Amino acid sequence: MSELQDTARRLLDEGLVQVVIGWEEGPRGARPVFVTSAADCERLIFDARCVHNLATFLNPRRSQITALGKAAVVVKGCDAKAVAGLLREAQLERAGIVLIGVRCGGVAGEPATLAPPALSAETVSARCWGCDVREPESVDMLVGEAQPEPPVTADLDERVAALDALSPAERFAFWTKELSRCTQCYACRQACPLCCCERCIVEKTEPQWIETSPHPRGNFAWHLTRAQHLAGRCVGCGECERACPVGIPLGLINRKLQQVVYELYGYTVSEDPAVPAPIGAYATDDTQDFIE
Amino acid sequence: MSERALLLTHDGLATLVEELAAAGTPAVAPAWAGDAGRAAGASAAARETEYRTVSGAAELAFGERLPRLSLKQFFLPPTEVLFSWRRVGGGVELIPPPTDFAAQVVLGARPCDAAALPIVDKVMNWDYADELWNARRAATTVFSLACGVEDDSCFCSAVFLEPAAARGSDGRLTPVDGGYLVETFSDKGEAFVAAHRESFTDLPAGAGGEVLAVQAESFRATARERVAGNLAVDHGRLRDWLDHHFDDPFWAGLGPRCNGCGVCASVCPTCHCFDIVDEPESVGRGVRRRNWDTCQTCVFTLHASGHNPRQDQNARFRQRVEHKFLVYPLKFGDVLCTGCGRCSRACPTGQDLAEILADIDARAAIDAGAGAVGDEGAADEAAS
Amino acid sequence: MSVVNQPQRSGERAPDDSGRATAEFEPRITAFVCNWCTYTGADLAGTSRLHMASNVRIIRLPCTGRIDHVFIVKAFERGADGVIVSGCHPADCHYTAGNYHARRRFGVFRELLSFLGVDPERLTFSWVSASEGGKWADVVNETIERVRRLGPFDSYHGLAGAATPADDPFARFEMPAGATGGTAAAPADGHDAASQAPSGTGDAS
Amino acid sequence: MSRIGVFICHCGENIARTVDCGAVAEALREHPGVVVAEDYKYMCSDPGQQLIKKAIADNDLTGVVVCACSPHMHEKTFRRAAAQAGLNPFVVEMANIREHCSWIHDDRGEATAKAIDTARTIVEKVKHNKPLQTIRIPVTKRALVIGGGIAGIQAALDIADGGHEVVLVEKEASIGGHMSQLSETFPTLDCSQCILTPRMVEAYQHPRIKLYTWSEVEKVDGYIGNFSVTIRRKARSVDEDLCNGCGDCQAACPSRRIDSEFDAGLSRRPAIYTPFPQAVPNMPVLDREHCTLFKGRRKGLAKDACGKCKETCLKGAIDYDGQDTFVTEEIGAIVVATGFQLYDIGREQPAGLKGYGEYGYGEVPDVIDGLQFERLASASGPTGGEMLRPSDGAEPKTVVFVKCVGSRDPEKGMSYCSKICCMYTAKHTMLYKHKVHDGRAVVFYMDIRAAGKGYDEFSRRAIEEDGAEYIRGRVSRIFRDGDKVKVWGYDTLSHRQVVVDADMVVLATAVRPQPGIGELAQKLSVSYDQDGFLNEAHPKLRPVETNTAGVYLAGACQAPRDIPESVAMAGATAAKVLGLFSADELERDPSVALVDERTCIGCFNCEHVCPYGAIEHRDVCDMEGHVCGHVAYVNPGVCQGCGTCVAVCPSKSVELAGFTDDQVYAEINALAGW
Repeated sequence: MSELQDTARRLLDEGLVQVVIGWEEGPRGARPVFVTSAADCERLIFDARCVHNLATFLNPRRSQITALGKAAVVVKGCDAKAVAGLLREAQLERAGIVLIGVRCGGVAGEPATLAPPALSAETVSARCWGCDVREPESVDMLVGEAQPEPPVTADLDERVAALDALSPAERFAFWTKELSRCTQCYACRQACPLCCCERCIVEKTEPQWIETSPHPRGNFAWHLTRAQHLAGRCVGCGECERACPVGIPLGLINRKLQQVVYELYGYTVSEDPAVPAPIGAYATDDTQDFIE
Repeated sequence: MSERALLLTHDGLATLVEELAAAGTPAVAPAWAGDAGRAAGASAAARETEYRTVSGAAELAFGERLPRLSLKQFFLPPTEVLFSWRRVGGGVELIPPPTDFAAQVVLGARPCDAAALPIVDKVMNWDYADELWNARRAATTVFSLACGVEDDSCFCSAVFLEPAAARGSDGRLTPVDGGYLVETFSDKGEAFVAAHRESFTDLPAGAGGEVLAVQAESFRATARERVAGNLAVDHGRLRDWLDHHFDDPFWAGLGPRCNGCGVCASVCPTCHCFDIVDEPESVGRGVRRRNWDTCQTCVFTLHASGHNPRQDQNARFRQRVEHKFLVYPLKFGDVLCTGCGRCSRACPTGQDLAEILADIDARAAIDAGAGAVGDEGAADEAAS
Repeated sequence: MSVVNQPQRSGERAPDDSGRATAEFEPRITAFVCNWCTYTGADLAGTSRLHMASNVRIIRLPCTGRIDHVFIVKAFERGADGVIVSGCHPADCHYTAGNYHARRRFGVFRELLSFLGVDPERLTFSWVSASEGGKWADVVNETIERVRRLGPFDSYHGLAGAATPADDPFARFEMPAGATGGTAAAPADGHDAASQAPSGTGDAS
Repeated sequence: MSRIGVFICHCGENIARTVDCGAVAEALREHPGVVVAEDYKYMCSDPGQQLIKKAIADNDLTGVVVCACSPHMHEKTFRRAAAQAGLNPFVVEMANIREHCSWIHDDRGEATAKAIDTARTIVEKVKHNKPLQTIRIPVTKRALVIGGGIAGIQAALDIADGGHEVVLVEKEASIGGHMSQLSETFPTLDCSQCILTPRMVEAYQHPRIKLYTWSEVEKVDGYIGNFSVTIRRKARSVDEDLCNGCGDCQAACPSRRIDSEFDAGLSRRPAIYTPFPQAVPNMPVLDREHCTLFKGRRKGLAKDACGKCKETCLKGAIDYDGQDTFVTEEIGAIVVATGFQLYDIGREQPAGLKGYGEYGYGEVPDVIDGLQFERLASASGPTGGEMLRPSDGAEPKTVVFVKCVGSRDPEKGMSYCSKICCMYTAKHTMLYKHKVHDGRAVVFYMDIRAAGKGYDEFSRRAIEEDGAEYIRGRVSRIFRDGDKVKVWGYDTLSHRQVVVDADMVVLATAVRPQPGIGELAQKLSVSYDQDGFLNEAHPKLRPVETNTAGVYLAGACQAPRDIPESVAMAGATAAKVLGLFSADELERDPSVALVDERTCIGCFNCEHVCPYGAIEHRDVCDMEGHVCGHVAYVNPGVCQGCGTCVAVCPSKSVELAGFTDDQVYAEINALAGW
């Protein structure tokens, strides 16, 4: 990790940035850290437990972070895609941040282990299925060893397909059961690097489109809206699902929509901010089989 | 209360659960969460448990992982109706909620979850007696299950409790060979045992009984010992430090990592803040509900004017710590925390309350000129 | 304003909601239509005296581009059994592109709803121009018949429990009545989860 | 607290027949917020409106709902009435219980129930209506006329004479259009050029008309009163200021075998040419496609292969290196007068059309179309007005005229009637007979459509006085037979096969819109029909307007039109434009979008989807005045109120006045009761 630490140290020493956002060893495993002094750079780590999407901390409305000054952020593939999303939506200026890319061969399902697990089909995060980024390209510098492809995990697509194979009534029953656990704590939203509104639609009260009461009706409205607003924007980092305190499989919904925007509009989320998102653009010959 | 403890064999527990189900008495107990969607490739999740109304012993997850959410939801549901309203002619008809809740029992509550109930009772009966909370409390008998300690994030012993604390429990089960040693601490507990006496068996007289009693005690002792190593703080100086360091730069070190999601509050057995919303069902018809809320979100303190007294997450996280360890203790003589450690486990960004308390306590120690952490006097002082 | 405060324990829905299931089922359809094409087409259907079933309630918007997915969600919450979204044909949009944007958003949202178990048969998306009064009549009648076959969407309407304080807080974390598979331990995968759903819950499939 | 008045119209029996209006009023009186609900026989009548005005005054209403016909019918009426009673017109809405209810349902119970729901829905909406003020925007009092045919010229002259500047854009080298190609015109047989040329010159010399020939509209930005139009000035290769139209260059040009567009391919022209002697401006254009020099340059020859015209030109006006240039004009109103083309049945057919290969057009030289006949008959034509057929220059003794070639024929051509063919064919037979007295004019027709002042008399004259033989029936085949052209037809009146050995055949081919009309329509965001003709805003009430405010239609771009109609339409558009220009400011519907800057995060999704470029970036400054972010701002003058931005705003920080989220929510919520 010295390469990462040295890079961070240099950036801070040379005053190119005032804070480096990365990962450190916490009491329960890896966790995000905000290093503001060169001396603390030795705390920086990167291993398979570094699952958090650090782009989340670039939300310009997190004033406690912007107050720290110009930031360098350590990004693996999914983080880099999220940064691209923020750039695409004018939430960041590229010149305003430094991106330290780390080569990533997949991460664990969960950061709370005292040592990085050997990645296997069992331990690797579902998010890594089909991830094509070993080396983020949009970065200012790249550190770490070349990485192998992540182990082939239980295919998220299979689980989506299993649900697709059900009747609507069966899917409805499945999701009602899952969503009935939701307490609308919005941890999924807060953990999402792209959910960065000043005031989320659920917090708009006139009118209150989405009922904040965590009965299944309010929960359906919330999760339908969360997913729709992320359609074509979601980078599939899976942080929403990991953050959920009641284990709602949000990854299934996000994955489904990734499939949909690809099948309908040939869109896959890009690390290039110049590539427009599919919602907000259109083609005159877009499919309209579903329209009478 | 009970002079002589009883034994609840595993079979006895099974029959008890079935009996209750048959009688239509909801029995809430830790049960396997095992939600289908995550079954594939989510073995960790498959081990998760939750408090739930159970209908058979097969569902029970006694002595397994700590349930995802605390018991709170059965006394302060994530959403509950305060009243519904309807226009009638020129006026409005208010239909208040029923408060005659059917009796229910909690079997195998974590002592830290059970202990939270009397702590929250205080705020629920301070200037206004909360009917709904109190009615549910009254309708519920709580049997806790002596805890073997979840992991290093547990710190009940640092907040005047212990893994087998009796506080908030009407009775307690302690694992022993063949089942659980049963003690009761209240008339409610007594009454429940009496009502289902046939499910319980007498502790074998003489040596046999002694053995089980010893087993039970050693189980509790082991747990007590294990948790003690996790954290110890001097609440006196901790409060004092908090009281004098509202603007300490220390807080700026906590905010950045925090997502402001309030998962900590959702899973917390003692967090009790709620939001009140009106939900129309149609024209001239609607429902007023109260829903869980949390001081960790930016809108919690947002004024209509647009001003927000808690500007950033630093201030919001400070609020969480100060309310639990300064404000509530000063007002109600109780720390608003039972050391269950759920917040640390659930936090998506690894914010760790035990770590933070230790950190503050160390700073407090320096301020207080004292050296070592956790002097014994603290507990007595706060308890008295 | 006089306040009648009479405690009453009522699990029943408000009077104007009751008795739907029992009587011959008449679907409630909410239609979100654009002002320039479909609304005018519906006007034409009227001036041409094209008779159609009366189950549709029209909400007029300037353009399909204005129609937000939350409209559809809210319509279902408020008792709709089916929803129609209709506007100008491609290249005919009065605002040149609103319908193209709507086409994308609803192309995705329809899939999303379906994935969460809302039968797409309950949704009609259509292009009806100002000159297609006849087509509007067909869209209306066909949607009504399709939704009639599917039956009332009570599984969605009931998601918040009865709209009275009678909903049992202890059942809070159990499956909402009439919607799902009860509280039995969750099975291994979606198939089983679903097979546990009492028949007639969710959409009739 | 809302105080809503609900007024239910019987519309005579139209509504009352199926809707129990009394019951609707009864039900609405019970609805929260409604203080008065009344029904009346004719709410739009004067007493009806009085009733509403009185109710507004008596009950101090904050909103009005009129349950009657479609808002498209009478919304303006009732809003005006409310305004007269001192209420803001935009708190008045209509519940459509006629077109959407009483006219489409039989069951009185159902219809009444639906009417009540509809009324309630609108009442709930109106509770959230905000008083709005009409938006006033400045008007640039300059008009753009696209197309320099008779329609365009007339519109330009009328507007310019009305005192306003006009920019006239013509894609050809000269204005004049098809009319300049015609010999005589029906029904008066006066010489086309004699009446047109003076108008052309007048337009050219008019102090307030700016003429761009050999130019096309490239781009149209902005909106009514404030268009910004970019015009492509195609490289003419001749300096318009230097050229004096002497014609030496044309004489010098070596390549002379190019089909003349003006003579419809019946004569040849040089590569540098003036379309016709009376061209306006009388100035040549270099046809770079056929020019030897440019052919050479395209081949990449080192030195230019020719240069004769440049050498000859004493004024040095020839410029081989000029490129297309662009000018941008600020415009307040646009008149589209792009005219028509004839269905060219010779070459490839429009998509899905079978065409008329069996008529031998394009193969048999003596099978020509109407426009070619005009040139043959014209004194300025290739034959100097003598009636000589193309193949051998002999005088045709038998000429067959075939009508409806490609018109009224969904099978093989267009389904519509081209309208002008009946009259010009009659005219052709006359012109022919006047030139070839012993000649025989045979006309195959489906019907004779001669509706118009003096039209029927005219076509009768062709038959009765000039002896044209009219055969009712279609022609199945036309082919060459020695020096004759054989025409196989069928007389549907006498039910017999007809075979004519003709010397020449004239096909009255269908009128179609100009090629490229689709692209222009999209630049103007004007819709067009399946045949490509531009759509008027309303076929009866707004025949020369389009659905895009500030864009008007004149002549054959809207449908087949003859000269009098085109001129009449041109006058009508001029009247519309002058009306628009009569005020310094234009009043616009205030139903536009508004951004909530407190919650906008400046993601600019709205900007991506706005069809009008109405979204602007606004800086947000902190307390010290430093720019700390950007938010979206909607230019109310540019916004047309589609609301697409509202739907794509994730945080719902944009509202559309008149269709706010509050209003829509209230409507949906109101439906929960039924």
